[in-house]
Amino acid sequence: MIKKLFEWLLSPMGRVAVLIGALSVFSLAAYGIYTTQQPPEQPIAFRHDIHVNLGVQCLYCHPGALRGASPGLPTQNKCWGCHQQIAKTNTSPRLAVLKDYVQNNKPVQWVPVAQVPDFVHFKHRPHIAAGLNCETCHGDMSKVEIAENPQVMNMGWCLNCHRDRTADNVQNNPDNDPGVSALLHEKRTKLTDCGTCHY
Amino acid sequence: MSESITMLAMFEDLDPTSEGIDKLYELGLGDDEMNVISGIPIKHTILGRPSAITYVSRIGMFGAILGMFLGLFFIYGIPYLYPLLVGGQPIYPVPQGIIITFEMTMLGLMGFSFIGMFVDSGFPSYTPKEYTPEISDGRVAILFSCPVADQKKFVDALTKAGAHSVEPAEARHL
Amino acid sequence: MTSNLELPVFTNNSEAELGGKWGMVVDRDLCTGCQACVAACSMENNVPFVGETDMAYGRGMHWIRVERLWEGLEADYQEVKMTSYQPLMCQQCHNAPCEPVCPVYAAVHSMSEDINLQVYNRCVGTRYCANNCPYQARVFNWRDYTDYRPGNTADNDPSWSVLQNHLNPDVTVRRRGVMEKCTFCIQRIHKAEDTAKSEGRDVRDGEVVPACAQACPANAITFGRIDDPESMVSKAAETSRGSLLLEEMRTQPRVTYLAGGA
Amino acid sequence: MAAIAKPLSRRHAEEHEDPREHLMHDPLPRGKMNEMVMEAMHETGWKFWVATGFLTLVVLGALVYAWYYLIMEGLGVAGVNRPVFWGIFLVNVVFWIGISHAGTFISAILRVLKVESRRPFTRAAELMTTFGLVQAGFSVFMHMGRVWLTYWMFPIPNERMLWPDFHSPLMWDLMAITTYLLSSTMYLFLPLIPDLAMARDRTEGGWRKTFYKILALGFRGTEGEWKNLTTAMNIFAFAIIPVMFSVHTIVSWDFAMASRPGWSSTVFGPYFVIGALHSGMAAVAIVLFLLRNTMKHYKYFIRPEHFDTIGMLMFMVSMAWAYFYFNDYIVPWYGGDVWAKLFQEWAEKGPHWYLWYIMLFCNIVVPWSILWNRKWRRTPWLLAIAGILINVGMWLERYIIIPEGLTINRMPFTWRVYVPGIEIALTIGLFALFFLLYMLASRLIPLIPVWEVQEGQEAHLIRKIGKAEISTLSDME
Repeated sequence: MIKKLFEWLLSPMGRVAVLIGALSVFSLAAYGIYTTQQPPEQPIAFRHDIHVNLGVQCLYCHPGALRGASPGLPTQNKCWGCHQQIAKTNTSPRLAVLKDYVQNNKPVQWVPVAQVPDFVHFKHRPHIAAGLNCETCHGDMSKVEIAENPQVMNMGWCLNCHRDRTADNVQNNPDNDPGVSALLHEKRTKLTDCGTCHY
Repeated sequence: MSESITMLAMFEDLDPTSEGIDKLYELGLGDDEMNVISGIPIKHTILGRPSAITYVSRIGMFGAILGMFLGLFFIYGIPYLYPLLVGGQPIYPVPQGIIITFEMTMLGLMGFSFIGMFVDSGFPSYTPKEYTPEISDGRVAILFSCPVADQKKFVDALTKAGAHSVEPAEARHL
Repeated sequence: MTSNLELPVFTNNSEAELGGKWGMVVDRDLCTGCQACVAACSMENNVPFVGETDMAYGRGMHWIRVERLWEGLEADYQEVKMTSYQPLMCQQCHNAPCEPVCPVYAAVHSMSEDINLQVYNRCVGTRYCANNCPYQARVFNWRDYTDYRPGNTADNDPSWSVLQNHLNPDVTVRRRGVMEKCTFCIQRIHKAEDTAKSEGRDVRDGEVVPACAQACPANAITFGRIDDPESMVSKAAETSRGSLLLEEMRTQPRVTYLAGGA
Repeated sequence: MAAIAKPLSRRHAEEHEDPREHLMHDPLPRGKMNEMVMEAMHETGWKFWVATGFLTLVVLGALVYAWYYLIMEGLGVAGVNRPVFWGIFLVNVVFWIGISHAGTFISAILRVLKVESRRPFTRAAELMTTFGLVQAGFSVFMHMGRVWLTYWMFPIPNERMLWPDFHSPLMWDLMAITTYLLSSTMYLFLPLIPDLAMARDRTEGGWRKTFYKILALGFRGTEGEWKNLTTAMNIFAFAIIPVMFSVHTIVSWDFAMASRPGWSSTVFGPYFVIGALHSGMAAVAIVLFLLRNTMKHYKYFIRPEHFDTIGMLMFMVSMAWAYFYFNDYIVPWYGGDVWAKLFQEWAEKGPHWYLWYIMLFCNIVVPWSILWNRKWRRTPWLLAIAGILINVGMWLERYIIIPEGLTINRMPFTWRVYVPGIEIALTIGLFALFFLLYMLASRLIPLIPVWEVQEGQEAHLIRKIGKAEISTLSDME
């Protein structure tokens, strides 16, 4: 039985079958990985590139980043604050969706894109305070249509940055100042501490 | 160079085997042209043959050194990659290092001896070989190659030494 | 790899013994055994309710427990003079026995706060740390107690489903097979430090109050910086009534117990 | 006074045994022995299949399903509890690692010391090592809270930049058990190759032929192949002995490194090693008894003399165990540390005091009263009973150390007695799995190393000197 199967597998038909089987498994896996890497569908197809290129600041819509842990996602009222003064709002079919939300007073159920697991207590405020720009982690949103996450936000990625920015080297401490060294050391202790993010 | 043939001489016991080997030497065969196949390990001095060369112990030693370095990396390299502190312990501990290095050295030694046995013997090989199942039933066989012209001379000499049978060996699937 | 990376050093000399960052003082004479700290801690830290069956078997998961100690037990309770209470939580040892035994660095020392950490998401549940803790301060998630959906609670009580709304978002919700313990309310420490840093100052004494200290009606628990000799906690710890639990084990705990009047 | 030597009594001469009682002096042609071993492997009665079926059911129910239930529900279904965080799971780990030690002891130490009577049962003992370690591994994984994350304990580069912590005794344990499992499996395989070649030569087609053909690796038995094989086996025999000692020492360090009363003891290392040998030797006696009575022709290979050897080893190990136990007992007793004393009192007078006395009875009284007698040592069933009792005693010894020892600690408020839950089912399942694996292996591989037996028989010659037949051991090896 098994021997027959083995002999059949060695025949040309069998080889083709094996090839097809391997290819289908591989393509299924590739498709599976591909789907997980796609940005999620949003209730409104919000164009980040248009808004950023028009000069809207990130912090205008995501002000929480400056003050606390979560940057927040804008409500429909925030959108409406500008869009009610724009003539195109009444004509564009894309914006009809927004109008619908506002008129029916429905909350927009945005889907968060850049997320960390719930055992990671990430706070935006200290990162902004340390002088990081939004695009350092979230990519250049002026080139992105629907919001997507350019990074695989895993622990190694976080730690690499924390360690690079606190390393006592020429880049961080050009004058080899002992005071700066001490400060960097203290910062590194804090930034590579497990308890800074996990509790 | 004349054409040669591979012969398999079967013996019942060790005494005639060693005698047969002597005859083969007398007929001018070199050490490399014959081999003894047996069901139990036979000390080379019993048959008056040179000791077989083995690289297993050398490969094993290489593995032991490799394992030792792996162990040293585990205990002293990993904390350098990402130092984390645990209560009351130095970051590069010595006693734990001894334990881990010992275990990895032993694993390397034994793992490589095992692999070395495979490599040195050419295992696994499923190609046809000169063999007969009687060997695993306790017979001792001498495998030798001789010129086709002298075949008769060799057969006679070995039969006289006490060979059970001397026949041309055919390579067969084991 | 970052070049010129300086390795942290674990100092274990007498100088460091006096050090430490955060500390606690528990006055056993003031404690009335009311268990308010236990309730407050459970609420603050998402400590799950294990249900009657498991509680009866001794699997209550409180991070702080109030031990009631009897004096005069030997003569059939005839000699009992008074019962004293001893609220016991993780002692945040400097020289913690629980830490080095963890194979995956789930129990590590926080060098910046000088307390013990339990990284829940790293824990694989070998429970060695709990065996090695001389204070028995660690608790284990024997089941998925925090899965409050109907039918999933320990005692299958459907009314528990409302409990999923009580969870504190600042603290990770633990699942089954994970060790956990008192953190000195590290989420509150972080919050106070963040606020202080954004205002460009140090954390004020009394700014960080853990849930147990906040809830204590008798003010038996004091918390603060022990590296600051002027803080309330340092002054309280320096009185002659102070003692450390199992001091002979040289774990260098950060909790001082006060007892014995005078 | 005239010094006249007393003449030897007649009785003494009669006691002198017939050398042919020994397997080494009772040779059969190799072909005959091959046939006997192959026949024992092939001829399977209905009883075997009934037993296999029953054991399979037990494994599926008590091990596979129970473990699935344990993983899905969490450890709450087990009896482990604060403060007894480790229960029967760890008892089983230590017990099975102990069982596994006998295989290495017999096949490596006795090989190095050239004890000839080891020859027919080295394979049976080595197989016990490998399967025992499989059971131990299962027990470790069962006891973990999140067994699906076990790979975090392996040193693999990962995106978290986190590595395992080699400060932890559990990591030493992981390295040691991995090393031991791998090396003992290799050591089981090396002497098996010539026997697999023999099985290949004696099988005519079918899946068995393919199976043996693949496993025999194309071994013929040329001079080079034998040289490589014996060199590798020599390296293994010497190298695996320190590994064996280190493994159980490290297992004992899991306990001895913890600062708990009753655990923190420097004698734990040798004490655990000797305890392992105690239960392992006893298990070899049981397995040899079962093989001798269930496998066809094995009465030829496994003889009273082998039970005699095992019995003597058991006796010796039992004495050593008693010595180490006494040592472990008297030091804290004399030292008078309050917690250590409490632990001892807990074992002797606590709610489970009877376990302590059963342990002493099984581990000391039983072997000492049975094994001193040569005739009794040579009675297989008696030795098997002693083996079972010793294993019960050794299992209880670990039970007293782990759950009983964890019951009490330095915080009296938390003391709580341990009540096992699903662990009991899992333990039954593990024992069933061990026997199932062993039974299946007995149908697949020759359990008697025939070539080693033949080698030994060829090395032993009998000649007659005067009125007695004297055996000589040549230096063929």
